[in-house]
Amino acid sequence: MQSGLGVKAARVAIVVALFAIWEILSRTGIVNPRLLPSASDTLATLGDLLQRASVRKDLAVTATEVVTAFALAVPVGALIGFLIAENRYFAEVAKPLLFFAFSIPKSIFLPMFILVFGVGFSQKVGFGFFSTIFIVIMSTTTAVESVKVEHLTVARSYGATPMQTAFRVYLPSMLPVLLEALRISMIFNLTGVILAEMYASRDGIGHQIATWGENFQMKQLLAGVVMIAAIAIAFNELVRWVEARCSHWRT
Amino acid sequence: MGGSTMQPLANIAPLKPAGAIEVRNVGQVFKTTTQDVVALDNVSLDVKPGRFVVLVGPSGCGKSTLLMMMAGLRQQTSGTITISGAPIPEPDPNRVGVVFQEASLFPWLTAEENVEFPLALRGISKNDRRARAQEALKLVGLDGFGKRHPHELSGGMKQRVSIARGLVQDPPVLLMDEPFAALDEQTRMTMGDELLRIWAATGKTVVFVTHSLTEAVYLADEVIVMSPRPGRIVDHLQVPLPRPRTYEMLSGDAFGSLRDRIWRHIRKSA
Amino acid sequence: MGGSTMQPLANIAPLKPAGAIEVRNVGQVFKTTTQDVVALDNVSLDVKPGRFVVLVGPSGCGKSTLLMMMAGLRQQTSGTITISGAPIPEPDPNRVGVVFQEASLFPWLTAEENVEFPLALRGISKNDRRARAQEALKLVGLDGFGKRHPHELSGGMKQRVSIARGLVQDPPVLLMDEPFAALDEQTRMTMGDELLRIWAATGKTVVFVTHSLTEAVYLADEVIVMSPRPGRIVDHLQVPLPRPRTYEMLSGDAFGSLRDRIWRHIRKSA
Amino acid sequence: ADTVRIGLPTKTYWPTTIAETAVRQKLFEKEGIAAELTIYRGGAETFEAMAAGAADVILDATSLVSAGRKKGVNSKVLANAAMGYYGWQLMTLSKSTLGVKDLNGKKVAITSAGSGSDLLALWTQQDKKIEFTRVPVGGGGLVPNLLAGNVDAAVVYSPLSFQISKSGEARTILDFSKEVPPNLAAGWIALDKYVQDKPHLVQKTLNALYGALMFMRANKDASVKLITELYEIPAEIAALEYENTIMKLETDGAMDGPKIPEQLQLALDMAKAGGMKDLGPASEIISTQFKPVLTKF
Amino acid sequence: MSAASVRRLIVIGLIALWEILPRMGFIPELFLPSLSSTLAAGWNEAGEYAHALAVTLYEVAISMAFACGGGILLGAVVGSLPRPRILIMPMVSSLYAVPLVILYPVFTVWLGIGSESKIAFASIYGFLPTMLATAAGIQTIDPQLLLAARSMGATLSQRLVRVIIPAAIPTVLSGLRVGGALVIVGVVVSEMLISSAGIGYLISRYRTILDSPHVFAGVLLVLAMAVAFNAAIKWIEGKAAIWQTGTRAGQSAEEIAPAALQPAT
Ligand SMILES: Nc1ncnc2c1ncn2[C@@H]1O[C@H](COP(=O)(O)OP(=O)(O)OP(=O)(O)O)[C@@H](O)[C@H]1O
Ligand SMILES: Nc1ncnc2c1ncn2[C@@H]1O[C@H](COP(=O)(O)OP(=O)(O)OP(=O)(O)O)[C@@H](O)[C@H]1O
Ligand SMILES: [Mg+2]
Ligand SMILES: [Mg+2]
Repeated sequence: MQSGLGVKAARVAIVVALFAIWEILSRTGIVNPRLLPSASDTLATLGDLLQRASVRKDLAVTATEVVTAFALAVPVGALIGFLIAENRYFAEVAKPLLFFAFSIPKSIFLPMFILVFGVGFSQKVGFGFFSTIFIVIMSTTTAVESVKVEHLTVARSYGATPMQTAFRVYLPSMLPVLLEALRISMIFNLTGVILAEMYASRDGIGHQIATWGENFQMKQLLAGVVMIAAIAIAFNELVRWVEARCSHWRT
Repeated sequence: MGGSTMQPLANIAPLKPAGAIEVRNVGQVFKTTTQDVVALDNVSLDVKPGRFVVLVGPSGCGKSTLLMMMAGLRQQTSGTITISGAPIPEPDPNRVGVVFQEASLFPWLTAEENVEFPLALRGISKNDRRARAQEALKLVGLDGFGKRHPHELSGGMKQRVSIARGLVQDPPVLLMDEPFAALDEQTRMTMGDELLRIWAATGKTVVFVTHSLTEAVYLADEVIVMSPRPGRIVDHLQVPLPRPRTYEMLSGDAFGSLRDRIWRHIRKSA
Repeated sequence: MGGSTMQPLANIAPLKPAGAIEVRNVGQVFKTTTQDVVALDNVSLDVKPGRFVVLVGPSGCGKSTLLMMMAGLRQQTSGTITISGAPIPEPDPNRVGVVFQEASLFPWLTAEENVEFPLALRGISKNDRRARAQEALKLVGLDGFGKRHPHELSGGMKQRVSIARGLVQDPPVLLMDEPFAALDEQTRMTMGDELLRIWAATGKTVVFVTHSLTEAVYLADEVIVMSPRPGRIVDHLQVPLPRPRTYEMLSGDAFGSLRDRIWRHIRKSA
Repeated sequence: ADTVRIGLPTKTYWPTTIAETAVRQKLFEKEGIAAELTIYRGGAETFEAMAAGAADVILDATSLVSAGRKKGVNSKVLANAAMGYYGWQLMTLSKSTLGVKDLNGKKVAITSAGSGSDLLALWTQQDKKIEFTRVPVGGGGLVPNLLAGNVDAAVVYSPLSFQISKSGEARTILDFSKEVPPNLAAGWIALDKYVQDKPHLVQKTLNALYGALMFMRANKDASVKLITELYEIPAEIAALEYENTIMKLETDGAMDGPKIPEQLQLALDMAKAGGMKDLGPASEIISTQFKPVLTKF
Repeated sequence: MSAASVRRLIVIGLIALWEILPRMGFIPELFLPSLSSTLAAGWNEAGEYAHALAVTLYEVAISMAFACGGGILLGAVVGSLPRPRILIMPMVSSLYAVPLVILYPVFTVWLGIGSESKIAFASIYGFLPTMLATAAGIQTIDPQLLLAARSMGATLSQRLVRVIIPAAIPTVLSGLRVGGALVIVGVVVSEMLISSAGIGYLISRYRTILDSPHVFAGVLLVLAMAVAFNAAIKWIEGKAAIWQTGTRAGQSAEEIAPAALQPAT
């Protein structure tokens, strides 16, 4: 496992290098520091922001919305994706329609969500769900298609029920594709919720970020972006950890 | 639920004993991109319960196809197949178990877990499962390899795990497609003897595909010889050698003449 | 480019003739999740160019592993391997061709295209390719099956396509891992004879893994016997039978005693 | 208590300060109602939210009310809030020597097409008889693009305008709060249906809001402090914001003044110049039903 | 009833609802103008929309080449080399976690507000998922096939083109689908945020002035692009079908569906 350590070190090095470049670009004025405040300033601002009770509350609100939307969108999307992949009829009916829905910028529908849900928790969750589910469906469909026929035949010969086939054959063999999908979905989900917050809200971090952007508060804006990216990255790493535990059989 | 008057009938109908196989005028036509392939043509076959039947025939004569149909994994184009008296439109592990020609182990499971797989599907408890898997692995000489993943095993080892997975299910009918092909002669013999032992002890019906004619005669009650294009049964031999079989029999005349008879068929059609 | 004074040296150095294989104190240790597996331990072996060498040994003794290392597909943990006088850190189809134990055909290509694949990699023209693939398929008895996809072929047919793919490359060293395992006895014999014919005509070095001792002696100039845990060479026999070999030799004494000697090794170690 | 949902078009905009003051001074409470403030991405979004039933009383551009009527959204302007674009300025970089007239053929940044900044840019072109390219860069792109020199000038809203002029980065070449003739640009708005169903709530809401404005006018320090805190800006900028916007707002909200129809029509005409079609006459959207009775603080 | 006709019925139903609901006043026109008024609005400004469509199509086409072409190629490379995969993939997916939409207005400073910034944004937006999906799909390829190709002396690029991509065809195609759709979304969204041309620009401009029929005329055009893109993918799928014979995606439905969907009796 010393190679694992090397990889970790390399990763840390890359991150440090990125921050260093950012710092240098800003400090030397290669990029106008008003437009790109230095990394250290941004991080300091981030520290300040995290001290504020209001920011912490906003983060908590956003996190709750994101997690709820995600917890709803992934199982539902995976189920629909699975049905589409496994059932020609359903696929023929639904696939093109879902694809069209996927190709439309979701933000066009933000007012509809306000129309249906009002402004609040359910509207954010609803829009987060809506932003996420299509990518989950589409990725699940692909993942299913990567399962080997022989493995399905074996399971069939042992009389596996659909549920057993799903959990014991599909799930493990789709895992790499599925986890990747999970990561991307999470990002769509986060972006969806933040867009909804930027659009209309009483609290949430997206709302703050919109304001910082409009008022040219670059330090706060960047700090906010770093904050959100950090959350997404933390989630990424969580998924990766799961992945590492599950797919050590792959060479 | 309402028609309770109908129920007694099922008890009256004469039940085929568990393990009987009936193949009647079965045909299988594959549609390919270029042309239609008649893989099997009008094959009929009766296997009595508890018999050890070996299927031989040149490459591509339809042995695997026939086995897949008996297992309910593929539907015949014409004719009927019944297992224990009932057709088999879907695989039914309570009636039939299969050992596939290609090992097809699940790469994400260890050897042990692969063997446990069919048991896990039936909801058998973890401990029970583990114990039975251990036993089956021991049987195929893979004691101590349980924790390895398939990609860490040699070709012959994978095949043996796959045999263990077939054995652990304990179905009345066992279909085995060239299970010993990747094994060395010594292991092959030991495994053959093990199989005969299990078969004798449990009274299973076994249908066994092999390319080794010696193995065929050594193991079988009956040998069925097939020829290709289209797949047909060209001979059906009874092996009158007494049981238990011994390696000395291999040099006997009875053995030699049976082997020769099969050999001539194969020679002609290959 | 500047050091032109150094260049003549290469011409002075004595070149090993194409096809020689040297294995020196080679070991292979696999790290698995549970423990380290010594697959091969201090194996040394010399194959002169143009020899037909057969590798036998019980399941899991490291035959495939040794072949993979000779092919440059896996690096040994210790020791050195040279092919035609040079180490082989990377697979080199101009020096070595491989026929794998598992057919490993590309499912999206037809049989024909699979056979053409190595030629296509070298940029050989479509027509040339097709002609050579046709010839190779004919050699393995799959005339007319060229347009089928692997999933439309039987187990034995797939293996034969894989053999054809190995032959079509025409490398000086050919490594074959149980190529005939899924074939019936008749096809196996014909294929064996074909292989000997090609070998005699081209002067290739062949390293051939099989579990059939009869086949081993019938084909080989030399038989190398391995034993497992850890993988070692336990015997290295010269087969003094004259060529061309005939089936009558199979019942001769020389043959019988060679076969017996190998058999005793296998028996002991399996 | 009954809750009134108040929609506000952005956070750092004077209506937010007023509503927030009303909340902090407990003016809604004194009226016996509760208020829930929601901030939207912009004027159009706020209006849509009201149409969707997610907001009861909003502050928005009057032209939207007129446009909405043609789209099945019936609302009216209930109270006159602002007669101009306070704090809005046309700005260039400090080091630039361009005057308004020099912008002919140049590029001017606006937030987005059809928005308030677009209207002002169009008005500038008409009024000064010049032609320039309006470049929509979004709220977040306004200052960055100006600083980077991608545009020659920008229509900037407050307090951003005060901030960058104070920091010395930019200077004002045209102050819209002074130049644009008084017109009823923004007002407090509610759906007809809401007014009909709950007139007392509307009345109380307006009372509290105008009471809050009065409080702010009377308490400079407290107000500047509030702005500082809400907008996250330095106190001196907050003071500018206070002087230049809050102090300019209409204090009585009266909609029955003699000039109101004319001033409202002027606003609609400006909107038409900005690309809005299908606007009805000003008289359609005037409601004189309410007259704020300022809540005592 | 055939699947295609069910789908047609659904589409017709949706179209009918689109016309009827606003007409009957169930949905205010502001939120959803009737289909007929949307079409009329689009028709009246046909020239403007045609010009916008041309701009958007141009941006979509270029971004598509970057996102899908580059994404698939790089995904295949990274996915098939273990070291870069372990090192780069986490970085890449983390990079995608940066909410670019928020920073986009600032990026226009360097990229300008013309087509370049849209292309850059949409390319990145579509590139990363395509790349990640492709790289993940590569991991499901049977390693034995790669071994075989290596033994035959396939170079990295040959392995890529002749083994990895065909073997990962279902994944690659869906990568293409996802990437393509995201490119369309990316271009339109960035146009909506900041621009002076393109369909997204029209949508956001008309929206700011509450002109919903014109907004939805723009949405219809986006939908039309999606339809066209879908048709293109279908065509590629048809071409690729020949590769897929024998893989999961190429199997006929009857052979697989019963296993998963019908209760085991
Ligand atoms: N899915 C399929 N599509 C088309 N043809 C097929 C298909 N499966 C098998 N075949 C053809 O049917 C014939 C019989 O195949 P089968 O696999 O049953 O042979 P086999 O007797 O098992 O041969 P082997 O000993 O080589 O395994 C062969 O000619 C094969 O090419
Ligand atoms: N990747 C691996 N990781 C761990 N162990 C391995 C790996 N590959 C092979 N082994 C082990 O190395 C030993 C030799 O394997 P190898 O495949 O060379 O055997 P073989 O002689 O070819 O056997 P067979 O005749 O069954 O094919 C076996 O014990 C096997 O379990
Ligand atoms: Mg077969
Ligand atoms: Mg092997």
